[in-house]
Amino acid sequence: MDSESLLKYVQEEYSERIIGGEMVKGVPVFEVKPEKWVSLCGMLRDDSDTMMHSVSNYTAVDYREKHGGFKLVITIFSHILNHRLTLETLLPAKDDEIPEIETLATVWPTTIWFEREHAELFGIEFINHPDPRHLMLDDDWDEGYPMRRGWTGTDFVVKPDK
Amino acid sequence: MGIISKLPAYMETIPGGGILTTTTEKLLNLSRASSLWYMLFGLACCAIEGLMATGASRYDFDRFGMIFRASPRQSDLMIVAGTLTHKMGKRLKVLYDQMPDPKYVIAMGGCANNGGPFYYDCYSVMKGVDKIVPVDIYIPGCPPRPESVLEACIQLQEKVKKEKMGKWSASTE
Amino acid sequence: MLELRPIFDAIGEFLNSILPEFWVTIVSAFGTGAIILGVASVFVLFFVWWERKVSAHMQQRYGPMRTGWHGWLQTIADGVKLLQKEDLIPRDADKLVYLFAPVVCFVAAFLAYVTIPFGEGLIVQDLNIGILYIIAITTFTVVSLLMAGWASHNKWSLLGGMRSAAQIISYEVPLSLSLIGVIMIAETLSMVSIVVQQEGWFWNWYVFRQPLGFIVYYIAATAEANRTPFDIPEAEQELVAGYNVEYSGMKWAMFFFAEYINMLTISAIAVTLFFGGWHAPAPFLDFIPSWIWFVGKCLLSVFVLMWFRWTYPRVRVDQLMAFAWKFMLPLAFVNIILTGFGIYLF
Amino acid sequence: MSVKQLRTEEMLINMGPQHPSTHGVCKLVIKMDGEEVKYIQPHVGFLHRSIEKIAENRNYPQFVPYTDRIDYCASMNANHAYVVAAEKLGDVEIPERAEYLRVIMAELNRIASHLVWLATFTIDLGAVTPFLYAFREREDILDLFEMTCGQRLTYNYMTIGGVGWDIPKEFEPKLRQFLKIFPSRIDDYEDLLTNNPIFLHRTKGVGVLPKETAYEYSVSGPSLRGSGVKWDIRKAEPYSIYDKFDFDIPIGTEGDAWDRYKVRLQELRESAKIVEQAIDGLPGGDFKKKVPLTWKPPEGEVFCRIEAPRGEMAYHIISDGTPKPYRMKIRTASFCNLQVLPIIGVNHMIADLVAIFGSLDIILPEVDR
Repeated sequence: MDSESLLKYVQEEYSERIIGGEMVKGVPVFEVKPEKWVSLCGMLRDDSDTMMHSVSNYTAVDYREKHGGFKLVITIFSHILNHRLTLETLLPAKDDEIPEIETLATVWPTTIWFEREHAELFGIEFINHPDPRHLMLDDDWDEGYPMRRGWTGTDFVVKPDK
Repeated sequence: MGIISKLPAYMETIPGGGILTTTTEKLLNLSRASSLWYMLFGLACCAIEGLMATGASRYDFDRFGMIFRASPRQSDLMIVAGTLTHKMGKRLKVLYDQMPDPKYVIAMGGCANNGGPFYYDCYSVMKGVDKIVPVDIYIPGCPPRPESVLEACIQLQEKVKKEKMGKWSASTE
Repeated sequence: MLELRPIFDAIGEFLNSILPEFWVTIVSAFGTGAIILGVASVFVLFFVWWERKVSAHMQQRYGPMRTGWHGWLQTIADGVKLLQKEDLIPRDADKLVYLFAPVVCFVAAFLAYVTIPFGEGLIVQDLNIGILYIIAITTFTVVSLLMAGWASHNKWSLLGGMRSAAQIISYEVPLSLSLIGVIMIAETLSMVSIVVQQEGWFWNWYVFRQPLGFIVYYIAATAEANRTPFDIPEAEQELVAGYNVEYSGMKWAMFFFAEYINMLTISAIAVTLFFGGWHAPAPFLDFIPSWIWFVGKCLLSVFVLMWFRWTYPRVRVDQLMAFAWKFMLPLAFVNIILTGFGIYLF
Repeated sequence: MSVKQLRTEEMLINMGPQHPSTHGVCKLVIKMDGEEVKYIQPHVGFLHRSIEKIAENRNYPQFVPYTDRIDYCASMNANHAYVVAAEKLGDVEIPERAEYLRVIMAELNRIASHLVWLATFTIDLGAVTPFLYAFREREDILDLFEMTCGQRLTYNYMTIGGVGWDIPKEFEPKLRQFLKIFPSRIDDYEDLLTNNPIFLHRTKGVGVLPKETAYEYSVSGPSLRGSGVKWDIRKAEPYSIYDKFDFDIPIGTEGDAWDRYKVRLQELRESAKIVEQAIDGLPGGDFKKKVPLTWKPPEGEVFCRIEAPRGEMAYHIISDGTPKPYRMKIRTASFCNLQVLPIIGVNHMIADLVAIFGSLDIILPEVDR
């Protein structure tokens, strides 16, 4: 399926689960309701017209200033049909709040590590995560969530002199 | 410390043993300098250059009598090749402690010297190996060329050759 | 001409003339012990250097170059350095066993030299059960490896020790059986008699009457000596360094020493039993002393072992076992049966 | 004593973080029943260098040297992934000569990277000599890189808007000479390994990665193609000028370590073919378009992926209109490929685990970033 028809197809089939969809640089991007996040992903994987059985990338973005929360962005694609799309969802959070969302591990096992990374670096809690340990940071790390914007960090972060 | 390293100290007590001591010392030092077995401590990019490419045919560490040992118990030299993170730092210290005396450390590359390109704005990288273990030779570069690794080994050999026997036996006992 | 036997005889006569008989026994026992130890040490020093050079040249490198001419002092430097290293004993190690493991390994490796004829008349003691003695004594190594693996209190070394026990015991069976063919033809267990029977032209060597037996022996012996492709007890990429992972300095050097001594042992046995021992391949070459022939053949055999090591990947532990029991053992039996038929027919 | 009285228990072993065959600093906690591995848990992060955090504090052109260090075995490809993404973000058109030079360098680096893989894989299996043969050819490629950009490992060659330097005069004859001898050198490796019975026994049927598992875990690159999936981003979503070249995608059938080995060896030949076509068609002209250090791409985001030697490498860049990225996420192949190790590595001998780890071609800085 080419990107245009994919955009149309998803918008029509899953209209109650998404907030909006648009074309960004040739790839369909959809804004998903946080509570429908896991179910939509599962459907897109199982739908024989989309067959999104692989994850290309899964990232979290700190949009607390701009949109008032964290965004999860996942790019999924199909090896067989050779198309991809991007899903986004906004998790509202202010200041030091830790947002929560259901884990995607049940849909694509590869997201386990991605989510572990997001959990420790951004401070997003994934409910029912099968392996909620630190991935990158040491087990006894307690200096906060380093990838959050404005994290000033600890003694060992050196900032260049201006 | 092996038994033989106490030899010069005993010799000194013999009348006229001074000359003997220097000769023995020189010989022992020479043997240590000619057989620096290094432990594989490849952490990042420098491991490819410093340990693999330097060990391969074109540069050939073996010419200097240097072979790699996988076990720290059997190595004399630790070439810390690459970025040392705080998480790895603890493990490095353990491995260093496991090496038998006399032992040497070469910090290879910018990251091992002081953090290198990961000095600023970085929350996980240790700013230099010398924060946790004593370093004998620093090699600049990112990554250093194999030639500079060989040069560092020659420098270390020079250093070992000049060592006084009492020095390292006193410092560790 | 350059035979060594007359020299030793002369020394023996001299000792007999100045000392009572009891003391002659003592002195000659220690003397031969020292000579064997010295000769074997020289061989090991040479082998270590040679292996590094051989491997280097196979890999388009030079190998040791800086210590002496083409690095010939390298092994000595290594040895002196190892003497200077700190003598570590891990805190949780079983101290007594830990200390004795290298000693057992070292001694077991040397004991085999009692019955190896290095040249015409150059044998410590020509036992009438020579082969049996060698097979029995070389297996002792496995005890030391198990001791080392257990005592180090390290899981990697335990694994290495277990592996070596399984490997050496398994390969002991085809190894022993492969030698039976030779014994059947020779009708003796004495090493000297077997060599004497192979005198004359090279087609008298037993390798031409026992090709199958030789192949089985050589493969099994490679496994006995823990050489690649059968070096799984110390597989560097899997077990770090296997049973000797916690050993440092001279204790480790003793293991290393024993490994190379074993290499010489298996070569010496192969030469004695299959390649005519100290005999020249042709009678007109007899002017070259016998011990030179023996050493030359041994070196060739050791070179082949090195060649194996630097060419082949390592086999897996279960494949190793399957190879021993499912392939080598039947082959050894086939060899025995064929030999029996041969003896019956001719 | 009966068999029942023999009590056995599983042994828990830490493999790493400093172990000869973990290719860097990875820790595998494994449970072993005798020699057999029953459970694997990888621990990573020993080389986490917070590159994504650094990216937020650097200008766009300043970040190129950091991409080298994400995958040091294939720095050119890592450069390529970043500059392609950044150019897509800012709609920068680059000269055609630069595209050709990029493809030449990227494919040469793919060869070099696969050679490092071949070297370490064979060493994991206990054969030391192929290691040195593979590094001999790698040195030839590094010579070519060195005469172009003065570095042996971390090149910083591709910049946003083109490439940093033009190739020198001696480059082309040296490259052609290399391309002439290289196929025969691959034959040498095959002579040493492909028909070696021990090598066959060690790799055939070891670590079978089924297609479905590969999909679920987003395995990519030669490891995926070894399982019989004809998927290569150079063909599926052509970036740069890969649609101009004629090359095959080698695939395996079983998905075992042998297939992954075979696919990579085949890729060496294919890459050499691409380089040959690219150097034949190399156009003249400019090699670089000037992009200032304080280059400001328009606000927006881009996700762009390329085929690196280890698989899919992608940059997700979010720009807020300032000279520094708002967020940069780097998706690397090894991060996903390593996750299948606990699945395909269990119920194998520990020796096989080492072989499987080697055959997946994991490089730890790519996992940790």
